[in-house]
Amino acid sequence: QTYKFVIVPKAMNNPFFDVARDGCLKRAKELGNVECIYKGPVEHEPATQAQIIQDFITQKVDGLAISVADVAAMTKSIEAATAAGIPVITFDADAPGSKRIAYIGTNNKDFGLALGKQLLQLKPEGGKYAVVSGGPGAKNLAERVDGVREALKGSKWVEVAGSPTFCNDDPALAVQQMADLRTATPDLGAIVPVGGWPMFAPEGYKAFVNKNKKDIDAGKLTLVVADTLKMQLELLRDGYSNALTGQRPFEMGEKAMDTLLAIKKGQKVPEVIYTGLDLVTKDNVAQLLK
Amino acid sequence: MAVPLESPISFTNVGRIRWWQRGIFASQTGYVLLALLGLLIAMHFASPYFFTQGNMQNVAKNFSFIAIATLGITFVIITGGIDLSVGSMMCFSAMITSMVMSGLSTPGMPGASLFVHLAADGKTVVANVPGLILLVSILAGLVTALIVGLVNGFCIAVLGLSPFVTTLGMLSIVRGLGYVVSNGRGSFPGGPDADYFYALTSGDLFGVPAPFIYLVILAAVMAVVLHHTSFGRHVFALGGNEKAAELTGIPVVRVKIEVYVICALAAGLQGIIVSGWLGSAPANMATSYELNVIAAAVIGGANLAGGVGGPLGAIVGCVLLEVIRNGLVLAQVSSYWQQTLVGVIIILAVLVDRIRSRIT
Amino acid sequence: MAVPLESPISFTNVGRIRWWQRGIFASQTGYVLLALLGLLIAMHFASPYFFTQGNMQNVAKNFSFIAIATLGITFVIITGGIDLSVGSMMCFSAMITSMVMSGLSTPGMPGASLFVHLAADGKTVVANVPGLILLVSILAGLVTALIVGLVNGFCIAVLGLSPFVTTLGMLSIVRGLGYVVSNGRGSFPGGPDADYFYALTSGDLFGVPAPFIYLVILAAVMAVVLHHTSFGRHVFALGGNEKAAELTGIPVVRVKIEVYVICALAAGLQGIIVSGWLGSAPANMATSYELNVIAAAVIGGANLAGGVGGPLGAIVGCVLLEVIRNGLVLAQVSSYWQQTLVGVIIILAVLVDRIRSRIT
Amino acid sequence: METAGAAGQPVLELTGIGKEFGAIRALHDVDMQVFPGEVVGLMGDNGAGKSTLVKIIAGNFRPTQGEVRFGGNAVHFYRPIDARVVGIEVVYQDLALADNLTAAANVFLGRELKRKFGPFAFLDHNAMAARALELFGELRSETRPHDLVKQMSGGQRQAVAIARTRLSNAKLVMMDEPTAAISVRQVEQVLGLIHRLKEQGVAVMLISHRMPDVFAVCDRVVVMRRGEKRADKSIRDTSPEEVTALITGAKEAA
Amino acid sequence: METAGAAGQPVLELTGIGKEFGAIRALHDVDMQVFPGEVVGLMGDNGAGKSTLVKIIAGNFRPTQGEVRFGGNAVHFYRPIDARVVGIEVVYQDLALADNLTAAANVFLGRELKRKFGPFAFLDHNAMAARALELFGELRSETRPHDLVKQMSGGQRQAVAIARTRLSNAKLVMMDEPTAAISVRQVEQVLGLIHRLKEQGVAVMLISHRMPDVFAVCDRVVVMRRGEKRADKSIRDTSPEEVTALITGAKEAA
Ligand SMILES: Nc1ncnc2c1ncn2[C@@H]1O[C@H](COP(=O)(O)OP(=O)(O)OP(=O)(O)O)[C@@H](O)[C@H]1O
Ligand SMILES: Nc1ncnc2c1ncn2[C@@H]1O[C@H](COP(=O)(O)OP(=O)(O)OP(=O)(O)O)[C@@H](O)[C@H]1O
Ligand SMILES: [Mg+2]
Ligand SMILES: [Mg+2]
Repeated sequence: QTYKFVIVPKAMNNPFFDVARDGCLKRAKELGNVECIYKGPVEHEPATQAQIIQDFITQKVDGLAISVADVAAMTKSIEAATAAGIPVITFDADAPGSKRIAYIGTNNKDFGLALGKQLLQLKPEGGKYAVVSGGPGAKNLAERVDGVREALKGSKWVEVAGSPTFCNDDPALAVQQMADLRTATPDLGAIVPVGGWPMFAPEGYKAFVNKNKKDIDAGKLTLVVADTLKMQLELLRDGYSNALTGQRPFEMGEKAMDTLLAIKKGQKVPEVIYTGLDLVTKDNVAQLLK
Repeated sequence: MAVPLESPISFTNVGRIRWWQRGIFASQTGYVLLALLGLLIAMHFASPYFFTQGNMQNVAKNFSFIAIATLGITFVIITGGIDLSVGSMMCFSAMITSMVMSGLSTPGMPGASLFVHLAADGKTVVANVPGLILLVSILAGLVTALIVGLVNGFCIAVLGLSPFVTTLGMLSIVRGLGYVVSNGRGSFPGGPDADYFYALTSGDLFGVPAPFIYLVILAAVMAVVLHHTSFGRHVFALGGNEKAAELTGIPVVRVKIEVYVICALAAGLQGIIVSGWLGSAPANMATSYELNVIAAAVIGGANLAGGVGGPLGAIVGCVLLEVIRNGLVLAQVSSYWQQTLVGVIIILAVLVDRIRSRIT
Repeated sequence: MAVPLESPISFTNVGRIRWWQRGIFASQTGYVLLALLGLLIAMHFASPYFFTQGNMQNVAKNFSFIAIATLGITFVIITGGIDLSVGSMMCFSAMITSMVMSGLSTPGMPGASLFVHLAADGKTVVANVPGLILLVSILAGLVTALIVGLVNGFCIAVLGLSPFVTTLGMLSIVRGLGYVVSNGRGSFPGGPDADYFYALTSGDLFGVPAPFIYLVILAAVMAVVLHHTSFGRHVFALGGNEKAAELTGIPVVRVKIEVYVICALAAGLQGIIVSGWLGSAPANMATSYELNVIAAAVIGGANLAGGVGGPLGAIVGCVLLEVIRNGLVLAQVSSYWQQTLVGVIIILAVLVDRIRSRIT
Repeated sequence: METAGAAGQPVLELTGIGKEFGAIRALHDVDMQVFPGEVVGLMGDNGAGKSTLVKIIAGNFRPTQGEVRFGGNAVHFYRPIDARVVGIEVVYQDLALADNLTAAANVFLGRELKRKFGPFAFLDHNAMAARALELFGELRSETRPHDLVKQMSGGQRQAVAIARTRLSNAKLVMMDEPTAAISVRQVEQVLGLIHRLKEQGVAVMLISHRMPDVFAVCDRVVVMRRGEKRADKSIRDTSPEEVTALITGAKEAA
Repeated sequence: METAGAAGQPVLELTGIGKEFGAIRALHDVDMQVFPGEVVGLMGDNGAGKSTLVKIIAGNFRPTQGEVRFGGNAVHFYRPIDARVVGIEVVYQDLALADNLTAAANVFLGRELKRKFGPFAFLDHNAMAARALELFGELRSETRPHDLVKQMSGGQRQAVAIARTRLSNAKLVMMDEPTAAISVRQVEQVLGLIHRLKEQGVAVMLISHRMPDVFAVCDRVVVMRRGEKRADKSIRDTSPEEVTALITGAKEAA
């Protein structure tokens, strides 16, 4: 018997989910009896996601893995799917309190805390810092921002006004905002993007770094960036950032297939599966790049 | 001023207009409807699930989720204007409604004591008058929409700003305010009346989804207003020739303000209904829906240059977009090709209208 | 047909047009420029860093990133059309350019042997003719844009479809194709010519960013084309009265196709430049930029009803949008309020134009 | 023809009206009076300012200088509806028609006939079509009430615009070249219409380039030249030749 | 006046032309010939189909039935430019002006004067303005080449439309009510212009509701009624009264 499993990202225009998709596809191929369908709203918009879930319920797919765009909205959709006999798990972004069977992903609060701790480790003496976020509506990003703040609370780091800025997942805008933040506060000591956006525009990002090369080399500006996509690791290797903290989207995709299959087979699965975080600095970057 | 009247002239060179040269059969709406039928048949062959009752209910519900807003914007489009703030407006109204609903249901919040009290167990919140909170909160959402509509209308009709720029600014303003009031988090309907709210928005009557019923009622009202009241006539006149409308004494400023208010109210109502179905009013709800809504109206035959449009067209446009969306998911088209196909089908659907120039 | 000619009549009731009643001073562009100046002064007081050289360079670069596309769409808007596919087009052209560039630079890819060979070390890729790959790949990107522009133009001019619906469909089609060709991942410029590419797109000349130089040149060319060639005249005539343009023998179909092609090419070029600066062409690049681009043109004085617009206005609109964006970050306004303020300032900026109706 | 000159108070009185469009002085210091039941012809070369004057009286433009008095009171019309409310009806030179509506709808634009159903008032389509057909018949115009104005011939459009003025009990009717596009026999009807209006005590201002028409119905003729009033004569004291000379500037003033 | 009837081959020959707009039969079985150097008056009630006929000849509409022959050859004009290319100039009743351009730009629309700079051709603004002023002067019209058409009076607009026909060496000039909005003295100029065209051997088709004008310049008059041709007479064999009767339908055919 073959199973049709669907992974529904929050937004298809985010390269993060492409990695999760690749993981899912690879695992589905290995398993043989599983088909992985990847489909979600193009932009991050909850109502569209809910409609897509509805369509899959109609199609009677065998399992859903959802990156939740809005908790309350998805809680209802998950209930509908469960009522139709379709098992649902969440990945990347959770809907705690819903009827989802399991969550695979990162603890976003921990993610933020890790980013903050990395910064603190690199520069315990503190200074002014700013955060770049993706969109004001995203709960997981908000949790990361809170994590960063919590980690830095009580230290000598203070957040500047106007932080976080929201780049709407647009790489170009993220770089522009980093430049603007630095211009607005010339003694800004650190910028912490809670997603990899600025580095998705490698040349723009390099141009920004090169302009501030002196300060970075002198330790006056520290860049701790979330996510560990290949291009980000390369940038870190070449000295364009001080540290990265990454999730493991590829693993999320793989685990989603495994978990759904296990559920289908009637096995018991753990409710929360953390895929873990990669803390990357100059020292271990080569190892991650392989 | 009665003058002796001759019998009216007979027009010897005018034949009878045959049925297929008249009304809907001679309009873009009619031809897009034709394209829609073709699409439905194609979808039936592409997926066995398409014509199941459950899926039809879904389709009916989903398209009603933008159709009410499309009805509203059709008024604006007929006058030759545009409103880009509908998406933001949907979100903001929904948010205000949920916030007021939860706020009034939380004992301790200012004013809440007028509406709720704690039950004997000290925990359950009970409404003083069942349904009152619902009423007040929906009104709050609609009043918000009304205010935004008035501001749009004022800038466009009285100050004479371009509708595109004004409503683009308003798109930004209203979305931003949504983030500000909810601190970026969105809001949830809650309290003792939430169940009524869900029943009204995502319930159904004899299997017909509630939003669909509202849509049908509103569309019927709109058809009557457009074609059988002087307001409707003035809306068309404005779109046909604004200068002439002004010269013949139509209260252009008032009519313009009214259409933007109607549009904002429709968007607000739409947002409230969607949030009831979602069970939440997230801050990024309905992002960039304005393009869908405008597209639905235009595909259904409304003309952005003004003077043409109607409720049937608005609905046909919405159904078409929803059938494309739903059908492609059901047909399991690769996600990446889907977007391309959506575009192709939209263009093909309006292309069908070109047969018209062949046969007339 | 020479006829005896009397001396032309003198117009006794016509005075001299004073300088402030003429040209730019009597146009929306002029007044928005005024608003921009006001905004610049306000920003100067809001942040001492606003007028630093570095920030001015940033602003100059950032606004050039949408300004070239805005120049292109201004042609379309002057004819009374609209093009919603510019954002997708930017992304797609950029993607094709990078893909071709990396593809031709990878020994083993079909055709690559014509362009590159491996150096003696067996690893370094060396171009056969330096710059040739760059040329070919940029051409590939532009040809893609050309084709999309031709399709847009064909649907609109020849088939007579509505520009809104056609280009909305194309928005979807082109974005979808971008996902399809890159499998959702986007692409990166690479190979031996990548450095030239970066130099051409993100380099500068005597401190002036390269995109800004291109912009100035293109704007100057556009001004000449619009006002001093018959093509430009026909573009205006089309926007003023399409029927009359047709009747007076203007090749309406050709002119329309040409403006959509120009618009697509400008968007393509813009996308290529932006991707050079970014160092990547992600699949979600320039999402929903079409609204910014249209807004910039309209704020600068182009009229969506057709017949009015120009390069200066396009640039002023882009600068205004960028100054608002940059200024609000510099002024450390809370991010939630930023969006609201962006909207308010946009509306206020065009409101300044209303003084015009006071003084004339 | 009666002379209305002394028939009491003028309905319309203009003093020192001036209008500038940027550098163009379209009107300069125009004084004029129109009395009830009087038909005044307004003539002048193209661009003389006739239409501009009409538009100022109709509340379409505001004058740069001068005062408009209507029915004895100084009036300030901000919008055309203000002028219509006090009893000024206008046939505009560009006709002011909404192309996407039918002839009947255009005739009744802004004062639709309605039928009450409880608190609601719905358009009475049949009544409007019937009345419009009646009005077109009165003008002997082959205009079909249900046709879209967009599809009409030039003369049919003009008939629609003229028919409009028949709906209300106006005190002043201004017609800006009402006979420009219409056919021979309708011209007679329009002139007949003007006669009937006059008999009902309505003041009429007729702008026309057709000398015979003006001399057939007008009591008085006012000649404009380059924005200034050059002559204001009883029709009995002048001749087509003199008026032509005044229009072309061959004769400077009278 | 010469009779052109036998002057060789007709420039324009229509056979069995019909045109339907949905249920409206705007033209039905119209035959007609126009010879070089002949001035043909086309008269008829409003909505009789005159403008439709002109538009068919000018390539603006395609006829539902019938054939158009120009200069001896059957022609099929798909667009107005096709007609212009073979030498047909038209003054449209609705003037066909681009409101956002200046008078000079409108006159030269579609055939701008250019100056070459190497491979590039730029508009010669001065030459066009000068020539336009000349043309307006020729019509005695107070029209300023640099003014926007949007701001012009009705007669000035008409002068612009007429001036256009003077730019090329047309074989057939059709004028659809060219004198409707223009003032007394310009009417003379337009009639003079028609005379000059005739002398140069150009065929002219004049549509007008002004009987005196038609009788002043035309060699022949064609009367239309409800889409059909009712009469086609040499001007010497008819009278204004007869034509009026034919137009109104009082007299059925001649
Ligand atoms: N909106 C406007 N803006 C600028 N100039 C204008 C405007 N309206 C009219 N004019 C100018 O004012 C002058 C008077 O125009 P008006 O329309 O009153 O002439 P008219 O006497 O009605 O001529 P006609 O007999 O041709 O209709 C003209 O020179 C015209 O160009
Ligand atoms: N595009 C169209 N669609 C439908 N009907 C039309 C169209 N154009 C003209 N007609 C109809 O065809 C008939 C003839 O119109 P046409 O304009 O040829 O009349 P005309 O003889 O020029 O009249 P006028 O003297 O008023 O200019 C009219 O009844 C008109 O309503
Ligand atoms: Mg006039
Ligand atoms: Mg006509």
